[in-house]
Amino acid sequence: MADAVVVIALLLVAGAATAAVVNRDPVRQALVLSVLGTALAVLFTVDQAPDVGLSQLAVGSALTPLLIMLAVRKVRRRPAESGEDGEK
Amino acid sequence: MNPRARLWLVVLGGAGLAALLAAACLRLPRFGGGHHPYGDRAVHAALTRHTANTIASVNFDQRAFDTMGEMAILFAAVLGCVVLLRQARDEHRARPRPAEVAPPVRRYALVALPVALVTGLYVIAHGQLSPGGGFQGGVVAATAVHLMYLGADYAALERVRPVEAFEAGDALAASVYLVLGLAGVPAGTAFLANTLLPYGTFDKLSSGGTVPLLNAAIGMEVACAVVVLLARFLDQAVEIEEESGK
Amino acid sequence: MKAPATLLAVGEVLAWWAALLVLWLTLISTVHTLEWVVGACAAGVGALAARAGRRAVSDR
Amino acid sequence: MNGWILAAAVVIAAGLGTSLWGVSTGPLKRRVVAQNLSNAIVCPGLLLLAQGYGRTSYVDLALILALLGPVGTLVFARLLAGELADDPPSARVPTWTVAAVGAAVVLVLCAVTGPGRAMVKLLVVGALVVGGNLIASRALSHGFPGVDRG
Repeated sequence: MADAVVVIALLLVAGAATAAVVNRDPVRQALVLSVLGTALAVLFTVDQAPDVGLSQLAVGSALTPLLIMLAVRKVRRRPAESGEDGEK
Repeated sequence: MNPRARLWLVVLGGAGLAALLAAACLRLPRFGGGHHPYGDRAVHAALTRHTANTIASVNFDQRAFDTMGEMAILFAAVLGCVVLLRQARDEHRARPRPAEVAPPVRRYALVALPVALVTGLYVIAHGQLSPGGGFQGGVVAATAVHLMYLGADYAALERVRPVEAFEAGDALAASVYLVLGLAGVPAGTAFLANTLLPYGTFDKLSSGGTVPLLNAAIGMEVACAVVVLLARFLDQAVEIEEESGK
Repeated sequence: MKAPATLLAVGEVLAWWAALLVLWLTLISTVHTLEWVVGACAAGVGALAARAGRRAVSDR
Repeated sequence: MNGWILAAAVVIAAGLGTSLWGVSTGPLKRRVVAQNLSNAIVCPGLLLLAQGYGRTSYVDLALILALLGPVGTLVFARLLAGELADDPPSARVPTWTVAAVGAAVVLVLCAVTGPGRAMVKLLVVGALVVGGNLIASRALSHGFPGVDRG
């Protein structure tokens, strides 16, 4: 019966991962990826692996979104060259 | 190779992989069972070395050599990033305009920065006692510094983050790990063998022999590496611009 | 730097240091001497970072 | 399975399920709100799990999520400020509901824990969750007025 929470976490991870693949825009993927990271952390916690869950939380909650969003900003800024969407 | 043959090749390979995976899954031990041959040995070894968190014992004692490899991978990845994302000849730097941030958000960032930094240090320092360790705590501490960019602007971040110091810290921490590993060799034991220091009292900060020291070295390495990595990304995203010739 | 400014700076760092040391003591499970030493060092780093961050935002 | 784990399962399934649906469909402004609330609702879930498994050290997970979750939302708020400025997200009811759930869970756990440093730690986590959630919501709606407007 204690496995029910494991099943819930697994379903959430599967759903979030599918949603991350189905979305095609990198910004929206980054948002889904952030939720996927949280779901993965829950899965690791209910599987009694708090060290891995802590790694997932540390990397997935702020660092990965920041790296993705900075890369998106750089790529989007390049073709226009007008500086309209850049921070200058 | 025509598309048809390619499809057959994929189907054949996929079917073989599926069959092997299914066979492997059928032989797995039952989920949540009580028999863990590797786990029992790892816990026993951790307890004989007075390390409360078995994961830390596996990472920094029983498999400290693997951790050295992981550290080298992170180091090399950051080095590659620094080389790739440097300012090219046809690019110039443009100072970003100061950002305007809502006062509550700015106050939150200024308060959360030291709190997150101390929490990161706590996670590093207690790696051998509770969940956590050098990697997790290092990432938390490095993320804390970037609250300056999120809550203020890039200029404020640059004033609290001298990148050169973090680059030197990265290299220094990596070499500290190696030196700690080599220190046992003159004493007649193996590289990275946990025989250098007394094992201490169980569940105290000083327990586990060299585990807390290696843990701290990894924490410093990861924190500095993440800061340097993000510095390159921020440079590219905020400051460096291509010469458009217009 | 004038004397009142120095005093204010020291006071700011000390206040942060004390607050962060209290935070450290709430995070840990058992208190002993080494915890105090490590906690005091970590809180010192945090206090200096807090002051550096505040100055980076306000002095420009 | 004890009551704590059951409560955690309910909180996580309902909260994370709803925010997963919110983050993967709809306009951008709804997605960022859902991302923020997913952090704020999973954090009490992790606290309940720690209580259910009887492992006080699992509270560290909730602590890290309470600290870094709002930072992640600030990343999106800051770097999407241009997109969000014209049509800022405002989700008072969900935000305050999630904040109330977080506060309630922390208070119940404090009552069970009893006075001591463990209780103070729970209160710190609770303050970080609720405060971070509210600040991150504030940041999403006009948090960065002078950023990214060109």
